[in-house]
Amino acid sequence: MSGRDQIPLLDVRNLTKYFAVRGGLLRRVVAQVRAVDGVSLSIGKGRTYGLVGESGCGKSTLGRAILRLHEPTSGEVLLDGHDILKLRRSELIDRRRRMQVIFQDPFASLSPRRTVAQIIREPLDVHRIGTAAEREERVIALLDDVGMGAEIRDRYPHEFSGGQRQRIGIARALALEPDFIVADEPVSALDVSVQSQVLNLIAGLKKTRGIAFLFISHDLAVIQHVSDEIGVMYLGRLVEHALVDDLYAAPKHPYTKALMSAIPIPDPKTKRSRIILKGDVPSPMNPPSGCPFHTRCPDVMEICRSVVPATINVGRKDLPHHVSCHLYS
Amino acid sequence: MEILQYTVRKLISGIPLVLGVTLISFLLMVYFGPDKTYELLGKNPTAQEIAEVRTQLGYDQPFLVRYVDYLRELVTLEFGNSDSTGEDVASLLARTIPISLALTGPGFVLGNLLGVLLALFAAFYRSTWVDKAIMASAVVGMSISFLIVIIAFQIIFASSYGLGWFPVRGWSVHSFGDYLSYVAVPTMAMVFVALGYNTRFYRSVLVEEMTRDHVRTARAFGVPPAKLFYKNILKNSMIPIITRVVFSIPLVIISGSLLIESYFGIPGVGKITYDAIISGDQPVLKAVVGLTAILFVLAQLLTDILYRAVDPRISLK
Amino acid sequence: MSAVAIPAVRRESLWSKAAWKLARDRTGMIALAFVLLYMLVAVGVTAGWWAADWSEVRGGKWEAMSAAHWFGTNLIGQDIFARAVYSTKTAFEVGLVVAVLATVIGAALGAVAGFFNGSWIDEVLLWLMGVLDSIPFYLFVAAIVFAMQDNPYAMHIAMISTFWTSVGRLIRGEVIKLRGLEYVEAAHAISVPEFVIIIRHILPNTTHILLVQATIMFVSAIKSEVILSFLGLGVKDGMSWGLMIAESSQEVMAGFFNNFLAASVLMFGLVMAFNMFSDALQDALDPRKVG
Amino acid sequence: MQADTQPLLSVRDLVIEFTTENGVVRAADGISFDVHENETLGIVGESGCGKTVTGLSILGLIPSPPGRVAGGSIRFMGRELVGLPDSEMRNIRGRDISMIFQEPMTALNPVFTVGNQMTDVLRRHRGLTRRQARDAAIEMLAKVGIPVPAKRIDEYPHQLSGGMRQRVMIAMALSCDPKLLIADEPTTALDVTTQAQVLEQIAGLQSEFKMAVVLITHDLGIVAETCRRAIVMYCGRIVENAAIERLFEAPRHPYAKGLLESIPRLRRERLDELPIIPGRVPNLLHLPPGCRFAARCPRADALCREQSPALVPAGPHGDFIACHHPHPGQQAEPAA
Repeated sequence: MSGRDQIPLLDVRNLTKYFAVRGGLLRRVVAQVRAVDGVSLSIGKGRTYGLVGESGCGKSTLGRAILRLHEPTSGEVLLDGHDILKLRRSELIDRRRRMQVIFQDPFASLSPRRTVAQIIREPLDVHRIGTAAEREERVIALLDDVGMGAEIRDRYPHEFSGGQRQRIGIARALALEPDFIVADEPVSALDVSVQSQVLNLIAGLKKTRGIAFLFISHDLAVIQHVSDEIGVMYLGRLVEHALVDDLYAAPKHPYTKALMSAIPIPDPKTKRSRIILKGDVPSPMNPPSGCPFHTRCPDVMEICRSVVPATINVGRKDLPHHVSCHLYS
Repeated sequence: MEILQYTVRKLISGIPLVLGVTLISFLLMVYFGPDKTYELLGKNPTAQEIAEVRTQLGYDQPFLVRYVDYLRELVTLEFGNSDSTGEDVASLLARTIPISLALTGPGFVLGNLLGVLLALFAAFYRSTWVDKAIMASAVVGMSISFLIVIIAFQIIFASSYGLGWFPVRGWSVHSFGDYLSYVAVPTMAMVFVALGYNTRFYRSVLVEEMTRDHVRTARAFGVPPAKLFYKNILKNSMIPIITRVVFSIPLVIISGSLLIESYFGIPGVGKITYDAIISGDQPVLKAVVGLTAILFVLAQLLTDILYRAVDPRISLK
Repeated sequence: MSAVAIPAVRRESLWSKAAWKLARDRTGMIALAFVLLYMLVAVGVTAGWWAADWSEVRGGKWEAMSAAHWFGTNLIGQDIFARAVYSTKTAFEVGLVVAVLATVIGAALGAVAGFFNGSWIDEVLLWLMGVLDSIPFYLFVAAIVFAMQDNPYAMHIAMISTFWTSVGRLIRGEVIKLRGLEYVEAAHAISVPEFVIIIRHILPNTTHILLVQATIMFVSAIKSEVILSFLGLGVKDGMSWGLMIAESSQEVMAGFFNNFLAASVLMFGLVMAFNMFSDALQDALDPRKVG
Repeated sequence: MQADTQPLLSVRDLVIEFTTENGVVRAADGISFDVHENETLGIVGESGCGKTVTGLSILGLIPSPPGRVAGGSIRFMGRELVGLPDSEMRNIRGRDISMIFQEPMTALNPVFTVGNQMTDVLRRHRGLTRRQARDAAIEMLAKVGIPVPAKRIDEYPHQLSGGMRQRVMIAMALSCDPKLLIADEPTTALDVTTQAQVLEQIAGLQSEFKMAVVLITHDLGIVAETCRRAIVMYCGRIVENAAIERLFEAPRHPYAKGLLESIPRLRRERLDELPIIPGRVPNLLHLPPGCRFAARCPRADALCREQSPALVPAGPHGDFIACHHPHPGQQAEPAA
């Protein structure tokens, strides 16, 4: 684990994002949705942090808050040790070159009336990188990097399939040569046979360019393939974090266990006991007291109902495995 | 209790709209409007006479005072007397509004009912010749000016050159039979003009509802077409339908009847509004504008309450 | 590796796709031909090629149709055909001025409201739209006519001030929708300045709404002009179908229909053609149109 | 052996066409399969392969226009369903054959209560009184694991969570004791933990109600865990029809094999590169003349590019395959 003691590329500390729900005649704040509630994580250079959780757990909001696409409520986001949340808008522009994003919906993430070349060139234009001719060359090179030919440069997004659009979106994200990319469910809208193509592309970029990823997904199988370490989110909180092999070999948190056992396995011979959770995820507007998972937890204890569990390391010092659960304290 | 609270809140939030409407109309009609001083004076008036008349008309007051006076008139419903006839404006309105309602009511109701009915036919036989014929007729209907329809219908149904079944113009209603004969031609004209627009609108609303997932679900459980239309389509389309119907009420009462009443010489609100426009009768115009604004606020309140009644997802908050 | 089997047509933008679809719509094309024919008539009037003598008295009272006077003459012996043709120019002038300006104003204010959704700017603009929609139309026109002291453009201004609100509301809604889309977020992520995002990524994707709305307002303007002119609130100098109908409303009682029919039929033709063209345009531009 | 008994549902040479602006598209082309009593049949494939329209066509629910059944036959308990008048079809829908849909958020009517919608079905098909229907509905809701059903029955769909709504759909679908349930991606819109709950529910109810299930899904994992037999579709055609063990153990069709290998799954050892199927699905408007998979197939030759393979029996156990050069399949057949 090289670089463990150095400053990580990205260090997120105690990040929260609340959305205000307004109501009444004077539009007063009547409730807070705690989309992200005190999340800390760090990502080293060239590493991929997989963030997994079910819909509404706040994983996409977390990704956007890190990029300041949603302004966080509180916390710190340190890029190379500098807090980007303290930057003014104008300073942020420069920092944005180093952090990019890939979106989920390939049909909504490309401007419909602009050509492929215009879309990929836009970041270069905005940041005034190179001459016009150099930018044109860059576009061709970027298309090549994502496995597409130069001949598509003057076409429009609606002429492409979901997988091809996702490649174009990746080329746009690569244009500024970022150190860090937030990939928000980049394959979940794609057909299974295309998912693997795009996953291979992302894994390759990570290897050849040393880009760090925050890879957000609801699918543990997808996330296993691309990640070095994995964080599991539930109701706006990180409940478990470990290196990928550790987590899959020995999940600790009852929620992680349930999540893993719920995945259908495409092999009729594997028969296993499945943990079926009770009930539904509570509303983040009105989260349960104590441990957020206690309403559905099969191992719930008295203490879980009132006390929020602290995050502790149950792994080795050099191979940390964090979990927030009273079972381990 | 919830409804009452909501009503009060909604009425309060309608105040800016009433203020806006009255302010703009007041600015245009009264402040920048024609100076009536000399109409009231004889030839060669003295400076003192001029000043007296201006005081009497309130022209010497600052703008704000005059506007607040107007608002006070609106709240107390005391608009003074008409410039041209001298009649008390409040009683003028009380006399003419019922006539306008009686005149436009049948056409408005029929226009919407027939519109929904035709739209149902078109939507049910979507993409067949029935649908195409109905929708083509709707475009033709939409392309004929209201004015032309009124004149043509008068010629065809009322004049000696046509069928001559109904009175050509006027409104001397003493019995229900009289009422029917006077209301017939205006009603036909209104229905004809509104039908094209209504049919198109309702068809698009119905078609949108027909393609929803829950309609497919209901079909998958063997719900027959009649019940499907009532339970899964009509009730779900009520929100746009209510919006359209309720919000056209204020306009139908004033604007819709203006042309008809002035053409047929029927003494309703539209007619007195038209006369007031032509003669610059400000007390009447101020009253009509203010009341329309209030009607709009009430319409908004009514739609919100009706929404709540048809769609459980909407709460009065 | 995925450079396989890309469908035949190359460089097909959404515009060329819509144009292609429109060109294949037979009713739409026929309607467009009619509209263009009317436009040619209007251009000819403006250029003085024909109908320049619309106000001259060239015959007797109420002459029947003849080779000299195709639609006969009116009460004082003016040629009805020339007057009807001349009115085409008036209609186009009113329609174009109102449609273009109301669309531009509606697009601009609607975009501003949508972009500042939730702030006081949005609230004020929404309030303004609500207010303008709540003033009875004829009264509003009359008020502007009064206030502007018989300015010949009072009617145009009145129509523009009330028509833009419908465009404004539509564009506001669309902008709010587009702002939430991921490609706008992507633009934010690469630090594209806000105003460039509006100009480059948001407004171009509302143009299909604007085009269709402009055609709808063109038709409304022509129809309103006729009624306003009839009521004496519209065209003052010149000639229009509304003034012809006003003239004819006395004549029809005396059994002379030429004036009425000429104005009605010509107006109906233009409005009908425009309505059909508008529908075809909407079909061609609608991104989610199926079946 | 299944072949001895009369199948519950028998689909033969089904063709479904849609009229689009750019021409007529065959969304399903020559579909043939049988469903036997108590059997769970999976239909798998990627989006646009025709699996959903095939499911809809059984109940005569193809949206028309623009779609229509252009040929073939669908026999249910010996009765031909293609061309059956709508009035007779209505007696089958919801009573003999039920269907549940993908989107629980929109599949229920938002302006009526859950109970209202459920009792409608019960009163129509089982002729119950209002009171009896309500009791039966509450009982069904309890069976699908809805807590406090007597209270939930008077709630509107928007007051329920996605998983809850899907259970209501299932309760409604099973309330008239159907012989066949068609489930179109019933858990795709749900979270994994909820999906596990719902799938467990369906499996449990299937054995209780003794019905056949056609499960339409893109998820091979779900098929492996719930079905006995599965059909793999590609581009409007069936490419393979095999019992689950044989399909997953030794797929014969190269597409089925590629699909199985390329899906991201939990693995003990992480791979450097996931296996993929190169290229992409052809456009249904511009289909190649031969096998539709030929352009992406590692085994394709000139024959494949010219001639479309027919769906033919493969092996002694009622499997079918449409391929000129199939993989050998399972060598040693397991003892039945």
